[in-house]
Amino acid sequence: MSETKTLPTEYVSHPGEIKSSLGHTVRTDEMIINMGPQHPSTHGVLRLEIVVDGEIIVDVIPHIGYLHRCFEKHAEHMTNYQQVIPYCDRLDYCAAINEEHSYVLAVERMLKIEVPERVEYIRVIMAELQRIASHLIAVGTFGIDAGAFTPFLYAFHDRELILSLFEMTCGARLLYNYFWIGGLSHDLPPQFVDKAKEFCTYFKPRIKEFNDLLTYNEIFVKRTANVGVLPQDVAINFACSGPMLRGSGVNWDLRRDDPYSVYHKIEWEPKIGKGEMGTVGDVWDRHIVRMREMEESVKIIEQALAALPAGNVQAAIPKRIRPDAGEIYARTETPRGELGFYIISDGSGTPYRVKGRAPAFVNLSVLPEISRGGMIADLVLIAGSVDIVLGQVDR
Amino acid sequence: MEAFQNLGFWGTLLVTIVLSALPLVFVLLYALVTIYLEMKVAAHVQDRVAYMRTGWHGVLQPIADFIKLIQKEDIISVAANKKLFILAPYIVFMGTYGAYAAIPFSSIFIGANIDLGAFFIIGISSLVVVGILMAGWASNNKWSIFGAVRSAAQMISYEIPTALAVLIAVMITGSLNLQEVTKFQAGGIQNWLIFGGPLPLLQKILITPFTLITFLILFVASLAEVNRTPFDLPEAESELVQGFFTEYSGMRWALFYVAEYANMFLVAGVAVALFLGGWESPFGSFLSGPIWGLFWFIIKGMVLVFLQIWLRWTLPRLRVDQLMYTSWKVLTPFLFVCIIAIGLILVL
Amino acid sequence: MTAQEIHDSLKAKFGDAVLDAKLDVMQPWLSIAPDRMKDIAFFLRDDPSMQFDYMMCLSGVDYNDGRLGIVYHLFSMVHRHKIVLKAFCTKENPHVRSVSSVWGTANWHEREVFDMYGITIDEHPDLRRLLMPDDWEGHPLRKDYKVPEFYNGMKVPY
Amino acid sequence: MTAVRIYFNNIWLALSSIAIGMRITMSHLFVKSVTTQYPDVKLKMPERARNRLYVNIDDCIGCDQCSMACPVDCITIETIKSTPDQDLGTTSTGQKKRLHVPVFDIDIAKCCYCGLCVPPCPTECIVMTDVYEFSEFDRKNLIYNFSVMMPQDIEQARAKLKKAEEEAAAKKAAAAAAAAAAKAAAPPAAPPADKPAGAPPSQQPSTPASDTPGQPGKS
Repeated sequence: MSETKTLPTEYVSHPGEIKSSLGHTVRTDEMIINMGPQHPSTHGVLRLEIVVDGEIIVDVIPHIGYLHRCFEKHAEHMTNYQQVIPYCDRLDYCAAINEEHSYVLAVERMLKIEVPERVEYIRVIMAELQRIASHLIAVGTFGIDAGAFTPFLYAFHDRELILSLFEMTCGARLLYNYFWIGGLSHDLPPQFVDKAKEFCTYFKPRIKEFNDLLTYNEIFVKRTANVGVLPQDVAINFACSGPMLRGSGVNWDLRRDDPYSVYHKIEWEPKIGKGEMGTVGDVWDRHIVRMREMEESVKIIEQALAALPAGNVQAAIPKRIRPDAGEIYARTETPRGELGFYIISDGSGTPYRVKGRAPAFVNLSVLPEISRGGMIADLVLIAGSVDIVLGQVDR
Repeated sequence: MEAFQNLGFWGTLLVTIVLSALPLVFVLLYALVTIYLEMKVAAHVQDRVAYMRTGWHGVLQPIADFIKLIQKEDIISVAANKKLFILAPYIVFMGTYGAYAAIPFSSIFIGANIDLGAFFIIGISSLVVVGILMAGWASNNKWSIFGAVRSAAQMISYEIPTALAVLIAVMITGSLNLQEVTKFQAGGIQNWLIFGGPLPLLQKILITPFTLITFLILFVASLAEVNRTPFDLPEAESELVQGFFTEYSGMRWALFYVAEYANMFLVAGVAVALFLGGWESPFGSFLSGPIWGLFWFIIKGMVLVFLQIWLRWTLPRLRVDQLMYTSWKVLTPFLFVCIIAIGLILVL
Repeated sequence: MTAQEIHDSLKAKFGDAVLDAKLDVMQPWLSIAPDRMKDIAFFLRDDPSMQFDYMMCLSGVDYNDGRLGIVYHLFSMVHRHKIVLKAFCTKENPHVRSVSSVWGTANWHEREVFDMYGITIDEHPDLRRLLMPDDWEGHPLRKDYKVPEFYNGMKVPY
Repeated sequence: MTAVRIYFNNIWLALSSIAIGMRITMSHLFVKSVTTQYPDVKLKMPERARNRLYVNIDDCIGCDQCSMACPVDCITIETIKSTPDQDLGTTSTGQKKRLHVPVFDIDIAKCCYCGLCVPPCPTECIVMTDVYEFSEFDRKNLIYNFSVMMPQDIEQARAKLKKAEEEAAAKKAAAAAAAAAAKAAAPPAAPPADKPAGAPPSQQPSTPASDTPGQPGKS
């Protein structure tokens, strides 16, 4: 954890400061442009109201809520805790397993139950596979934002292989409902371990190829370096998390710093942005953090597969889940950052209140701060590097 | 052309119409082929297969697309400037197609064998900018106007390196007539301008690096002229939706599309005529002749078109300021160096 | 710092602004007077022994007994300690002071609380609805919320 | 001088990285493609595939567990109690069926394929199959009716239950009246019989309702 700079007593953003990326101040009539909700690069139904001065962005006002599906209200109206899990899946449809993990962890902590070690290992394997799948979407679509279409399809092909592993395990490709309270819905199928190992060996050279094709391409580097710089103090003040925060050079990963599951038994390290191509915290740093995290995830998966113990995949839990009255905030590291569930129980079989602290929502709120002064083309890349999933932003 | 000298008014008119329609037939056929080629190359580069259902490996798909586009409803948005909106695609197509007049397809076929051929092509293809600006303005859509303004800035900027590169070829050959330039490069691959042309050995060795660089720059600049990746900012779909033709659909859109593909071959044709020996056979007099000439010209052009397609599916896109940087701070200075060096070598 | 120490130092500095505390639960919490929220937030962020620079979560809650509340989950990246603050207000007079100038992330969270629970966040720079349409009536996450029949002429329950 | 170096270095980097990229894309041009021609070639679904729900209505005992487990309420079950004289048979797991199931609808358009309805089923009659092609032009066709009871059978079962209930109620009333009379007669009386009408029906022999098993299907 690096030292954080001191903030001014009252943090206010400065919309008035405009400097073009060409370096001089230009002033002409401002124009308001609507980017989205139907726009190719807003990754869903995000609407950005942009005030532009020529191509230079003066201000960005995000409008969200187009995909609001009342997750929290639904969760309060279920008949039991288990039923919330399919809804959790749909928060972040690119990384459903990680959402489940967070929710399940919260409920298990409320119930004060220990799950078998095999379950924890399988959860880690699945969560890391899902992290790779999610990062593949992130970097692939980021390539599209930058104008390179081919890397996207390479990424999607690799993601398909991961999804096939999931389908083999729990029967669904996207929204798994695989982590259940106290365990898993299915044990791993017999051929899973071999297939997962096969995937790991296949995937490592693919990362390198992807890097050669996109990450270290000079055009791409020039497009992303020094763009959308998110300074450390602003990142922490806006509670950014995940690759957003690590891209700004903060060595912070919940898997290591607020340990859950069996991550502490596995050797790995969080990757942080170092400003190799430009400033620390620019768009390229966030991209490279994702790329390197995939490599780390492969390492974690390989170790977890090797250490996978035998055993049961369901802890002994009561048939009707009734946590004691109380409240809990549990958080895990999802591909997009810290996903927390704040659950209040009133002792009945239904959660009284479920609040999802969605990382994409929080990360998106910093978008106006980091995109002022850039160009429209930069905004597209910055929005892409935040890696939002609108399902999670709007819940 | 000399064969059609004394045919009287009607005869000349008929011959003119037929002759000027020939490139149009070529352009349309070529567009179908290239659209197919582009889709197939894109797909295979991305480990896909693209069209497989219409005909053998989907060869009929471009025709099916064309039929679909003809049938589509003609939509003009209420707020659009109707006259300009309708006119714009034709002007864009005219600008592109007009330039085909001076392209030497073969030793016996060139639309108009004018002495200022290269100059004419640069001039008339600027008409495309007018059409694009018109389309962007008339669409009454903020994204369209962005695309149009970007496009205008880009094309005008990149005319400079293009013109300078053409100038270098003209310096070596001493003619603006593309037919003459082609004939200058007769005698096989070693006599192409990209390898210095048929000059004395010492001069040739000295000049070759500069002509190679010039050809490279001409190719890069031509990519920008036709709005292809990495210079496809005017129609950057991730930023500007579809740029200046966001509001177009159906046949008008198809006209833009055909114009874009025709433009691709146009710039390739200019580069071929200037630097790659035009319709001359790469093996000297072997396999040469008017028909073989046509074959060689199209093959060479298609190789460059394939290169454009290949680049498109490899590279990301530049930003506006980087685009300008490339033109004004990289390509143009390099060409000035080349001009001076080649000039000095030529007077040697 | 443990929750007890945080509680004691807050009590010492702000006295009666700390209304209540529950320190023996899994995640100990302090109840804060809603109008003093901002001062305490500044203290918690800037005091060298506290340095709660990271707001994990901010959630609204309807306790279904006439009270509404905002729950602040705070975390210090430097000292790695956590605390939960709660600000209660009544349904009749739902007002809490904004902390969005202390933690930037609170801005959107507070807008969401305003949207979902109808708690007016005083001194918030941009208090608009966040997720629901601007002309939506009612605050959906309140326990006594009734789904409207129609919204702008559209039938709501499908 | 460094500025000049950076300038040329940038040009070199651009050209070399473009060349690397072009090499990669070219190498992929000659690799066998990874896609399949979907309607012609179909991937094999794994054993655990969770797609369209299927209910083996012969085995259904009408316990409503799946409907309770469903987070989106896409399963609608109505049951009619059978009178003890009716024999509804047993399920393949040997459990005795006690309820008629006149309505067992699954709105597959609402279904979220979470699979939560499968484990609670005591007779394993609701399963997720590997059928994934079932798009329809009309949304109504996506409501699958699994029940095989004919309308007249439903009527009959209802009538029978009603009759049985009425008889039971009459019996109860008679018993209550008797009790009241007894109470009136003797002051230290038993508690008043104030039971609901839906109490277990009385013994009343009658012909068993016809139970027509058949293939469940969508309407």
